[in-house]
Amino acid sequence: MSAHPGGVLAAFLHEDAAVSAIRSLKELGYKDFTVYSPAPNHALMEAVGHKISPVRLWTLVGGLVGVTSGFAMTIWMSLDYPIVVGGKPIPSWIPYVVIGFELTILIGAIATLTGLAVHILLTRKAAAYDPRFTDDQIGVFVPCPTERRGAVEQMLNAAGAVEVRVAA
Amino acid sequence: MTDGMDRRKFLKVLGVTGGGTAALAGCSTDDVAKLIPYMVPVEDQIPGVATYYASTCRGCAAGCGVHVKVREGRAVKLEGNPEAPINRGKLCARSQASLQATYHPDRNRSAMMRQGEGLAPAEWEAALAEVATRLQAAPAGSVWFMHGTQTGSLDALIGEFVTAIGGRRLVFEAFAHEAVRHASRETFGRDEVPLYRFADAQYILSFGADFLETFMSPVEYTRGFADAHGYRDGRMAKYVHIEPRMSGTAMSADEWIAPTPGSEGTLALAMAQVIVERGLGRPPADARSLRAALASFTPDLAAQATDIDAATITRLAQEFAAGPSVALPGGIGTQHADAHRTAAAVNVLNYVAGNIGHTVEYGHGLRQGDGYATLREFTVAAEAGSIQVLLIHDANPVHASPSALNVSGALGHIPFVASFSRFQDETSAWAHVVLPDHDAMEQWNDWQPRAGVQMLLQPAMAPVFDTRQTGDVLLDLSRRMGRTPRQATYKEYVQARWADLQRTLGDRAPFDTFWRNALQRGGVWTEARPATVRLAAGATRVTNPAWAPTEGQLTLIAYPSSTFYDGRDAHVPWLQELPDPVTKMTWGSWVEIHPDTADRFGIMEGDVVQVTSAQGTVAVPAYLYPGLRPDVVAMPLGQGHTAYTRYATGVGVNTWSLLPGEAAVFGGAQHYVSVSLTRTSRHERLAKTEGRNRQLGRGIAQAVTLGGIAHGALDHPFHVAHAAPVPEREEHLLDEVAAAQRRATDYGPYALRNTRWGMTIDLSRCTGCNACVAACSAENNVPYIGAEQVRRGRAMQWIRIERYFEGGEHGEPLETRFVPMLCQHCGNAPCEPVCPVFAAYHTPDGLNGQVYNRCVGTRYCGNNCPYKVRYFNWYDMSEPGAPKFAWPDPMHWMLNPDVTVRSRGVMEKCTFCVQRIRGAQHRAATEGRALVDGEVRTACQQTCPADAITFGNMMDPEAQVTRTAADPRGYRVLEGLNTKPAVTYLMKVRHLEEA
Amino acid sequence: MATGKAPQPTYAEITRDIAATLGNPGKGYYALLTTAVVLFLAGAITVLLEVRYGLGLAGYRTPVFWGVYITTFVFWVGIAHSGTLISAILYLFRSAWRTAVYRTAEAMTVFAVLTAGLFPLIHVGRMWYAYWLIPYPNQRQLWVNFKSPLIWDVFAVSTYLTVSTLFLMVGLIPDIASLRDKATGWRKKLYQATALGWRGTDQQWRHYTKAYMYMAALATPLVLSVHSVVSWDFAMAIVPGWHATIFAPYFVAGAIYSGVAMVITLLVPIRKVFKLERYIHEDHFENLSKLMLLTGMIVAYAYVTEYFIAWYSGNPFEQASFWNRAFGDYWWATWTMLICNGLLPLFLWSRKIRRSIPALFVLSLFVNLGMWFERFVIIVVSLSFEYEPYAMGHYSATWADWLVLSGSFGWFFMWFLLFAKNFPTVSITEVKEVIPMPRKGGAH
Amino acid sequence: MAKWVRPMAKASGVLMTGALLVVLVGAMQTSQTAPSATMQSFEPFQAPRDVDTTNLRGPRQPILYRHDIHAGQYQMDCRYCHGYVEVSSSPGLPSTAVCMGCHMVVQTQSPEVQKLAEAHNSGTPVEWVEVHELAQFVRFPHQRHVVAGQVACQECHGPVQEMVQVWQFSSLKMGWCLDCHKERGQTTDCTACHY
Repeated sequence: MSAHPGGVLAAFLHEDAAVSAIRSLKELGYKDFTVYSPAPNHALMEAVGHKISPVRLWTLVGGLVGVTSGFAMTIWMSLDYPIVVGGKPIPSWIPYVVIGFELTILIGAIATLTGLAVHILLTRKAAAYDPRFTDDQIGVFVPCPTERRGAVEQMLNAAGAVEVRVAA
Repeated sequence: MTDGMDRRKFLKVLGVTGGGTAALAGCSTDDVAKLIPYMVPVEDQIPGVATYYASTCRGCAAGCGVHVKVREGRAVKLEGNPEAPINRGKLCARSQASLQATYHPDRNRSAMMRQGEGLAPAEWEAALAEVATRLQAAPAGSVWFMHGTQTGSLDALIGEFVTAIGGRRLVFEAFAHEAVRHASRETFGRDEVPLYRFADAQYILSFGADFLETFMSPVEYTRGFADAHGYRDGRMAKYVHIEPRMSGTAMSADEWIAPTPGSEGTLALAMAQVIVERGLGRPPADARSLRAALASFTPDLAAQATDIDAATITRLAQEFAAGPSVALPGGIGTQHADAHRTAAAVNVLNYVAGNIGHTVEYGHGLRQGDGYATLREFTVAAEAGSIQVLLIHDANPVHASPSALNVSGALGHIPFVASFSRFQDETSAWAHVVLPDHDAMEQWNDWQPRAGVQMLLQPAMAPVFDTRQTGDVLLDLSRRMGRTPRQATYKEYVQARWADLQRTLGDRAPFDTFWRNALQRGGVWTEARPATVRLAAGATRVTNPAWAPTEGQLTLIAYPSSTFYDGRDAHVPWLQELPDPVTKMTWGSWVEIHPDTADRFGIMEGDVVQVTSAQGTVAVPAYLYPGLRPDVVAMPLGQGHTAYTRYATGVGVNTWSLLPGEAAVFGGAQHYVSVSLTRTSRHERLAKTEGRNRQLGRGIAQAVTLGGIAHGALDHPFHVAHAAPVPEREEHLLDEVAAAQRRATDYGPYALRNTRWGMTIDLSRCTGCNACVAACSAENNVPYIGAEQVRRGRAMQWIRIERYFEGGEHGEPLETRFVPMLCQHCGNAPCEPVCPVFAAYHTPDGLNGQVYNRCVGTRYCGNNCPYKVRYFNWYDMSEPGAPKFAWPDPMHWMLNPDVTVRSRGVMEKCTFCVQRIRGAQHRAATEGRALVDGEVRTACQQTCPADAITFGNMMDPEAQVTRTAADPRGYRVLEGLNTKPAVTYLMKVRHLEEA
Repeated sequence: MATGKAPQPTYAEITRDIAATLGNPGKGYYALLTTAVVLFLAGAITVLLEVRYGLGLAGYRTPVFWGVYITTFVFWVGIAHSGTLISAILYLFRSAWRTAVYRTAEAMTVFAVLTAGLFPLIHVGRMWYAYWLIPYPNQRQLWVNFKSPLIWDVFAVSTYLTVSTLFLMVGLIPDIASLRDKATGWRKKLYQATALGWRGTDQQWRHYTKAYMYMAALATPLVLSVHSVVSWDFAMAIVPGWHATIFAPYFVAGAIYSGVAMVITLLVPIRKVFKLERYIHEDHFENLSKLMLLTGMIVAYAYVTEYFIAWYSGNPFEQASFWNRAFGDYWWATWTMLICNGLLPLFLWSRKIRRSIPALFVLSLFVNLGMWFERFVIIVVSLSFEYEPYAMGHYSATWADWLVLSGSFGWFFMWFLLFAKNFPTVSITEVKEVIPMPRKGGAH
Repeated sequence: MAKWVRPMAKASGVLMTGALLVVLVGAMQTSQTAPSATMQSFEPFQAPRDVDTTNLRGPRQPILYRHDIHAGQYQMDCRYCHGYVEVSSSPGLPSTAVCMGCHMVVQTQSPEVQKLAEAHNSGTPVEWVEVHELAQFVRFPHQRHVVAGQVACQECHGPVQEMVQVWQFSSLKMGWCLDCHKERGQTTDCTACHY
């Protein structure tokens, strides 16, 4: 993504360095910086301090939709063209549990992924990027106007970045 | 359809409307269907509505009346004519399947003349001219006319024809019962086979007569037997069968006694001796004259000869003399060198018991054929070159006589042979000219099965091929030979004779009325008075027959096949696939060997065995059968054709090739011959439809004894799958479940207040004759699939006769039970809920519906059916051109238009003949009335010669089926599974004292 | 988690080593791939012949309406299970050792279900109407019978296929991203497209980790349900030998058992060929074989229970059916099953064997065989000996059965081989996740 | 009794010629005075004298039989030609003899009628193209619908009396059958039609 506002991009090899950098950024009142990491990392997440992802709500709703639609479909369909088999009640809910269950899982899962996609898109920020961040380095991008970049660069270097550059 | 031109011709004559081959096309509706109207409306033909023509079955000499069901001008089904005196509306399996011969693809399609080696189609004109000239050229006495049993007009016409040309006629019938006739001559001075009245008998004793299979008039005798032997409120006749082999007939016996082969006569004499000595029964006055002759045949002496202990013999004698009884000679019991003595002995036994004139009637003029001896005369004459011209009609002696006689060789000596055969068989292969006869469905004719009974045949449809009624051909020939017969056509000839008949009957009505009525009823009949017979001189000369196999060899019994008779029906694929009532084998031959004997020879079932007699040897798979004496092996006759249509040729082996050529004293062929067995290295999987022949104690086929009933056996009927008693609490739960299910089946359209179709099958009447199986196939377009598929276990018959053995091991007597198994139309059908698409479901009138066009073919229903009565179309038998196509042109014309022909990949099963139910409902609705009980008859019920099947609405308390189902003998198969079947079986009852 | 015998790989090494597995394939690979494709084609042609001429080509007969095809269907569904088990259930249990093996297992799951899914089609008489099993509005105004276990199957298997595929894809995204940032040429394009713009930002990880966990949470009951539903195809029927309440747990255990065996069968060569000894070592195999031992014992126990209940129920049909299994026409199938599934796993009690990779490989092959025969015994042998003695019959498979069976293996391995060369068979991200990042003050 | 009936029937074909006109008049009266179950009464309909046959609806028949003239203009009862509709599952087609009954005297000059006459005299049946074709696994008992169900022909076959050439009016698909059955509270049992 090239159309980012411009700012400072730092790469870290060490977890603790990155963490301290993030802390000081927050102290300096920076909110909309972006942190890259090659794998999910608790220390970083803690430092960044997001609230719990709302994706789980999607799962819940999806599951409920699934179970209701499962029972609704089976019962309505068997009443729509009533056919007796093996002397069993026309709408018999017990066997329909299976359908209800499967749809719970199916729709639940699909909803979860939809939620994932939606929230990632919603929280997307324009930021500079470097391929190393999916390999072995942690990246921090701080969008800031030109006049304040010096300060930020200095702070990040102090925190122990292996490389700090202005990404215009 | 396959052959456009043929069809057009067919239609033009018959005026079919609508897609006649509708059913065939299965699910494809692509090509443009043509509607072809009648040229002129035929008053008694309404497209879409069946018309029935009364006629007569010509499968054998019995003369059963039939109703030919005709749709759109095509005969599609045979049903018994309820009025006919012989069969009273019932038919046998052979008759039910016979339409396949009518529409047989290998029928002779036109006249044929010899060209070089083979026969080529020819103009009738040319063929007739050829025959006429040959006949004229032939010197007097050098013309022979050989034909099968004929009665009535054709018989007369042939007679006139033969006398006119100064020829000789020879009536060939493979099973002419010479011994019985010979014995009757000897003992009573009557050259005929008596009529046996089972219905009046309380004790039936058969000396090897297979009266339920091939003997004289099977349908009539089956009915009579079932009426006598079937259990009704505490009473039934006892049936004892005496034969070294348990034949299909013997399987219905209460007692099967296996004497040393050929010693049956001795037993009969010993019994007679006991009766006379002790003055049992009601013997006629002159019976005492036999005393001297019988004196020597004491039970003890007989015991050695027969291998039956004296006590048993005495008991039999007492039982026999006690009530109205009947003893039958005949069948293979009377087909060995000395068998006329057996027959005579049995006659004497009947006489001293006072049965003659009561259960045994003479004077009905029952004769079939001139006897085997005359066939010898023929071969001798032929080899002597004294036969110039031979006419053959409805006879295949080359196959159906001992090969040792070498009829084919004889035919080779005859310069000119003309055949009227409808098919190319081993005999007509020798013909120089073939003048194919009409099928019974296509011709005017009459038939006189016995004194006082005249049956009519009328064409139910136009001829399928370019054939001609033999009667017309004979008239034509005599015209060509310069004579002017009184009638122009054979039909007129028949009518002329019937005009005479009307006179003799003293009927004053105009002939047309008489004729019309006769046509409608299928003939005219009067009760003929039996002749009173007295002992003839020969009776006192009775002596014990003797048959002994060569030292160290086994006795081979070559018995007539109840399915193919003498082999004439081997060309009917449905019959080829009809499981033999005894062995359940299809499409082939086998040799029955007692398990112990098999052990001695190290033979396993399916091992191919060399059976060698003095005359020849055949290789045939072994079938281990406990229903034999260990010193006896048995093989059916009728298979092993070398040239008889695509279905019979090369199937099985020809058992006639083992039999001696010389005629016995009494002029019959010998069906006993001593043979030796050698096991070969080959083994084949038998093409039989039976899985296991024991019930594993599952109570599929249940039986009680008469004694048992007396001791209250029916008060606690036997149930399987309740091995452990169900606790009360669980019983209670089960009841609740059942109640819930009832509520469910009462849902909306499923309220069963109106109808619940049900069936009862009385096992005490069922004789396992297979008639229902054939009838079902004919009614429901059930295809045949061939030997290989049967081996794979894919036979399609919707109803099958399960045959189970009981006992037979460690000394206890062998018992056989039959269970006709068809879809049970369960109330809680296990097959229904598992079908993902509702192709199997429960209809509002309580049927277990199967919707072919909805079926996807998961076969789950088949797995879940405990009765295994669902059949899957593994291949496409319905699509012309498909490798397994079952209805080659013109056979597809016999398909029932009311029943969908199933295509591959769908499940099918018995529908309780739903097409008949719906048809009746439409009729009733159109007439604005309700269905009445008995209006709907399933195909199996309609044809059952023993009347074992009842069908109707179980919800109607008045219905016959409801009342029959309430019988204390009633049980449902695998009741423990709570499937609530709609089919109730009534336990078989065995006439035995022990409970 | 990887015990520290070998020094732990750094993040950079991980990316490098695993990316290396996607290098240009050698002759051996193509040989395998061709074999797989040929087998698959042979099977496919057989199926076409059956569509044209009818199912009669296979060994079916009247009492035995289900044969090798359904056996193989259940076999593959079973194989599928361990995948989700390892990836989802062990994930919820936070067992770190799974990270090295779960990707392979998961891929196996997807392709196994893909294979299994074909069989219901292959085995029906009128494949061209199979879509009637789906409840869709049609002019006939007909719906499907939701009481039929086969409809449950339709829902269960399709759900399972969807969910496990999604699960696999989600797991792949970060890996693909890191490959994207290394790769060149057409692969670069491929990965750019499939990485869906993943960069590993804090926000992405925030939602991703949660979503992944809930997917796992959903997949867990699914695993247990799918094979239960499959087992009900049999348990719901009244066939002696099928109609048993033990079937669901019994089948699930069996499924995981066979699945783990198949994972081992696949991992051993992959580890060798891709030189992943550093990431997949004895510990992983030992854990897997412990899992195998556990489920194997459950299965063995189920066998015993079946026979005990058959005897104890006093139901003559059950008793006869089980007697027939052990001593009837098919004794050989039954004993193969008992030995492969009941006896051989007992070797796993020895730690030596649990850690000997060749031994495990051989053992896993036997277990696969045994589990196929288990289904054969349950399906074919029970059907061939049902209620109606007269209608009992012997089923023998034909060439059509065997070709379709081998075809299914071809189909499965075709997909798996293609996958292994284009996507990482070991999860880059998750392997990293369990290894702490370097700190300025050195390791903690 | 196919054989001995045929000559008789031929004769009856000729006899019909005479009898026919009377019958025809009778038929017209019934259809005017008492509308029958099988025929809705409708305004007398004037069929177009000439029609452009190039693009008529429905399959092209070997002979352009004008239902609009026969059934519409002259108000002939359907059952006059489709005589079996009340007794049989198939309504039946008129034999050429029936047609010739009228057309020996009526419209003998019309080329279409001449085709018919030609067919009749040469004894080759006319091969009409089936318009309403049911799948082969479906049974449709006309008699029950017409007599017991009091369903008029037009309900399924449409305004045949206005069709120059008959075209398929209803889809004849299962859903179509069911709609009517449900609407009238008739059975929806599968084996009512499929067996």
